[in-house]
Amino acid sequence: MIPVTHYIFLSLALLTIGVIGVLTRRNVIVILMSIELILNAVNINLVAFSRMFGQVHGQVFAIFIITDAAAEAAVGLGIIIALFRNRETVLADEMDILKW
Amino acid sequence: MTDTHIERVPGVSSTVLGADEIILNMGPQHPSTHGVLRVKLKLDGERVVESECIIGYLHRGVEKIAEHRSYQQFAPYVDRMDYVAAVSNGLGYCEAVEKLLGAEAPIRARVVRTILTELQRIASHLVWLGTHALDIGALTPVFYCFREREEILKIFEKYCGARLTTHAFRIGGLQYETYDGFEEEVKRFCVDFEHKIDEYSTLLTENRIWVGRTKGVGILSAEDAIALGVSGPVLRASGVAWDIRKAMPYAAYDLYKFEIPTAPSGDTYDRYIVRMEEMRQSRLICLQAIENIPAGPIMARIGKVLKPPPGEVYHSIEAPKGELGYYIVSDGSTQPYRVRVRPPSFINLQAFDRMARGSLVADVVAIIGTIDIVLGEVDR
Amino acid sequence: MGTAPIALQYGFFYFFAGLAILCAILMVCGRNVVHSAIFLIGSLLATAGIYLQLTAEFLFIVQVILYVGGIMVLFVFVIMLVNLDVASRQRQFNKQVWLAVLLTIVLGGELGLMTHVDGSIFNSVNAPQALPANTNEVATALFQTYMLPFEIASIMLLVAMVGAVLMAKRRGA
Amino acid sequence: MPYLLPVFYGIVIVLVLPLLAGYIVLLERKVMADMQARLGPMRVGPHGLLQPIADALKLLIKEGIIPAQADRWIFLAAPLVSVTMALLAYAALPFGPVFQIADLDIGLLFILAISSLGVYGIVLGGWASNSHFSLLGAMRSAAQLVSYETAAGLALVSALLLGGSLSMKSLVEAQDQAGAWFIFFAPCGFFIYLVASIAETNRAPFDLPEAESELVAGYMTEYSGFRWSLYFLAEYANMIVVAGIATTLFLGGWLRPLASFHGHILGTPIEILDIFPVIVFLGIGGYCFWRAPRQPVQIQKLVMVLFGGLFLVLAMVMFGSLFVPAAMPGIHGAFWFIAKVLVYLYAFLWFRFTFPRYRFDQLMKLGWQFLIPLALTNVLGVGVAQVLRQQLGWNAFAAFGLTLLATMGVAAWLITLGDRRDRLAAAAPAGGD
Repeated sequence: MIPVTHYIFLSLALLTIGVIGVLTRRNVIVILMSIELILNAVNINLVAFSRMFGQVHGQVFAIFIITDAAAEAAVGLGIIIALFRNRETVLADEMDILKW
Repeated sequence: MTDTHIERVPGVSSTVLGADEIILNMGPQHPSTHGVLRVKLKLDGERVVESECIIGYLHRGVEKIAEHRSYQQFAPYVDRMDYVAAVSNGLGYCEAVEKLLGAEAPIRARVVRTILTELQRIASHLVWLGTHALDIGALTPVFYCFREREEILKIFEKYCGARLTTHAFRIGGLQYETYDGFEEEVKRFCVDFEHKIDEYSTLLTENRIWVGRTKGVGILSAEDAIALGVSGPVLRASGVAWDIRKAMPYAAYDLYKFEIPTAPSGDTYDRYIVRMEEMRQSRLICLQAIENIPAGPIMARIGKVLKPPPGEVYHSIEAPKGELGYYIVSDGSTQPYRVRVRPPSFINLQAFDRMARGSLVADVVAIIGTIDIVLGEVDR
Repeated sequence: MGTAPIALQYGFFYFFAGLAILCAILMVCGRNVVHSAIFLIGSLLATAGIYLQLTAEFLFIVQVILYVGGIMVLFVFVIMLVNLDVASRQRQFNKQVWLAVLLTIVLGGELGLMTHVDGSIFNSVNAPQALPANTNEVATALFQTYMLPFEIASIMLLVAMVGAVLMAKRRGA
Repeated sequence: MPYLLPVFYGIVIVLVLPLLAGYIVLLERKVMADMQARLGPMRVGPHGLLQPIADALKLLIKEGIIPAQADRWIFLAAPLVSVTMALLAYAALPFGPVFQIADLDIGLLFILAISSLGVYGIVLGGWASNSHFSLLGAMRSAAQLVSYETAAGLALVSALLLGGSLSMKSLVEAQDQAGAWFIFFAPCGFFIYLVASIAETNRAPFDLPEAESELVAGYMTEYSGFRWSLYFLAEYANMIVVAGIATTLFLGGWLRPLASFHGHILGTPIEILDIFPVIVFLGIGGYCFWRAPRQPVQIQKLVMVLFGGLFLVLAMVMFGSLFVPAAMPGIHGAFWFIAKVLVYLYAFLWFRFTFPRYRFDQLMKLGWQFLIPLALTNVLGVGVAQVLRQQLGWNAFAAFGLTLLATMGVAAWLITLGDRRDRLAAAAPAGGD
């Protein structure tokens, strides 16, 4: 059995990469994808702990997170389409006014 | 990137989203533009905002050629315009020149002409049905249609030795007497053909997908159709009962009873119904004509060298695709001064934009098919 | 998998972990959005491999079907819809790199501190417990213990669906 | 050597599948020709029997063109993705009680998951080609696959409810114990899956992503030669996969018809059906021998005799295995499985040559407004029937008949609803979305 620390470090690495993506990229789609990466990193933790405790609750929670990711992706992409239709851009820092 | 297919609106980034429009070139090399038609579509998503037909890829200068050939020499050229209905083209030209000469073909020749022309109409409609169904994705009808068309082409071949570009008629009548067994073969074909039409009908008429793909697609109102000069089945499907065979009878059409099928709504489905019914009517005309082919000469006495008196003539016939008109100006020499053809496909194609606006890309294919164009005739 | 030798398990883990991290880095750094999406798919698939190594078969399937086969298809679809050739030629990063570096240091430091202070917290209850064929158990937990959250999640999905449709719909149509 | 056998099976599948796909193409062309009043391939080998090999050779040595503006690496990789995912799915497909690479606990989900990845091959290939036709094809494909996966999955759930397992093997065994294939319990589920699986494999009348008359060749427009043939292989491999799923879940997998009855019909024991495979192969072999002297060329006579001999050998194997109890289930099971797959595929071909193509909005409407609600109703119905039967002790016939009627009623209602909506839309002035 691989010690759970390994998974946590993997999770941390993915989380950090995701956070870097969210903070530094300008393209909204990449930002959204980075968020998916973060959620994914969390899932690894949950499953690893689920395995560690020998219970499935962590996995169930991971399933909920994936559901959440689906909802988030749907709404997020819907927003992107709406934004793109109005502004012709997918760059986050060009979307700087509240109404147009 | 196949750059011939993509053009972007300059200065505007293009997307498929509808933030702005893309321009899609269908053709001239495209499986379902029936040859070398090029349709420039302005799309909003998959919806057509505007369309433009670009033609001329098959231009051969047929009308110009006429000015340097004698009247008889030019007759084979007209076969190459609407090459799926060569017999009809020939009929129109021969009758136009006869009108110019003030001659008339003998009654026997006119009856045989009627039979062959109606067979040609069936053949042309069969090609249309097969390819139209193929465009909409039904793979099988085309083979059934060509099976029957083959029978017609065999009759042509036996009659005049050619299948496609027949040059079946001569100015003043016919060159060849009908072959032995001509009547029986035509009759057998016509009798069998009734069931064959029912067979196509079984495949398509009540097929949910077919109805869904054609009903309400490419609607052309009667006013629009008349304003655009549309003729033939396309016009009749919009509810206008206009058929030159009835309105200005030529050949021997005044001898036979037949109906002009029309349909009310002018959509693709109606045009399908009209053409199917026309095939049935053509079959009836053939059956009536074949019963009683009058005896007599097959050629009028018009002489070997044709020198029509100076003047001009317009003669039109109901070709399978619509009104096929020939306007011939004679200067009294052996060669026409000017021949102008009014090809039905060319005029009908002008209605394309009216039909295609607001429809989807998939419908464009159906609409091109339903107009039943032959590029040889559009471009000449 | 539970019976596989430990070396094989380590091999699996490091292979998939390496792949996941590599793909994640490439995703964040990529210039072309489609490439980014492909690398994210790679990362998600590698994570799925890790789930498999953790004997979470059902989650592996959920990850592949839902995440890769569903959500990412949606992403790729939208990318193609809004794919701007110009977008890949523009500057890809904004000026917040320092913030990202800071955050990385903080996050790494936090975890390092935790393991440094008491490294045993993660290893103490490390006795591997057999979790064979857990699809049944996941189902039981999902439909009995977590029935209410499950229903809430379905409502949330419905709301998201309606929201997405409304959002993406053309104005005035 | 428990590890070696699956590896061996895997190698067999990877080697045999392209050949099988080739011969399915030949079969398709022959069936198509038969339906279209013509002969189909007749030149390469007797009755075109060597056509697939000639086609494969031609495709292999054809030049592969990469468009200059294409995204090179994705363009190269996309067909591989398609074909890999198609082949991976075979890992859990049970060709017989023995001939299965791995009997996973979640076998069905595994197959669904893997085949849901195949869409990337299409989408990325279409995108990488950098052509509008390809891109439109790719986007249509993505939308279509995601939509119909839902309907297909829901249709399969009805079989899962009946079988109570996700393992392909135990699903078949459940049908053996139930005494009837699940198609008889949940016919609606089967037919929904039939339609949805045609859509999922991009076959006509749902072949919009590659609609020839509209999009030239859709996502495959820019592909040629070997890479094009990979897409082709993937398509046919996927067809076999969906047919395999339907066979396993609804048509009793490798079970012989009436496998769980042991009575007599007209004085003969029902086991007499076991010699059916022998008769089939004898018949085909006999036909080959009968046609052999009629072939025009010497070499074609030889090939015909060889094919005849092959089928005779197969018949002998089938016959011989009747007397070897250890080998019989495996060999005969594989025969029945493949036979059922072919019957299912025949429906694919039949539809393809009969129906015109749907338009994209009609396709989406069919998926979302008809198949998915119907599939949901079906799942509910099967669930209710299971409860009626197991908890309340109803007769299976009554329970499933009732739910079938209810589901059909819902289907009819959905159709009339859709028609009315269409009429209203047609009556409303044109324009808008």
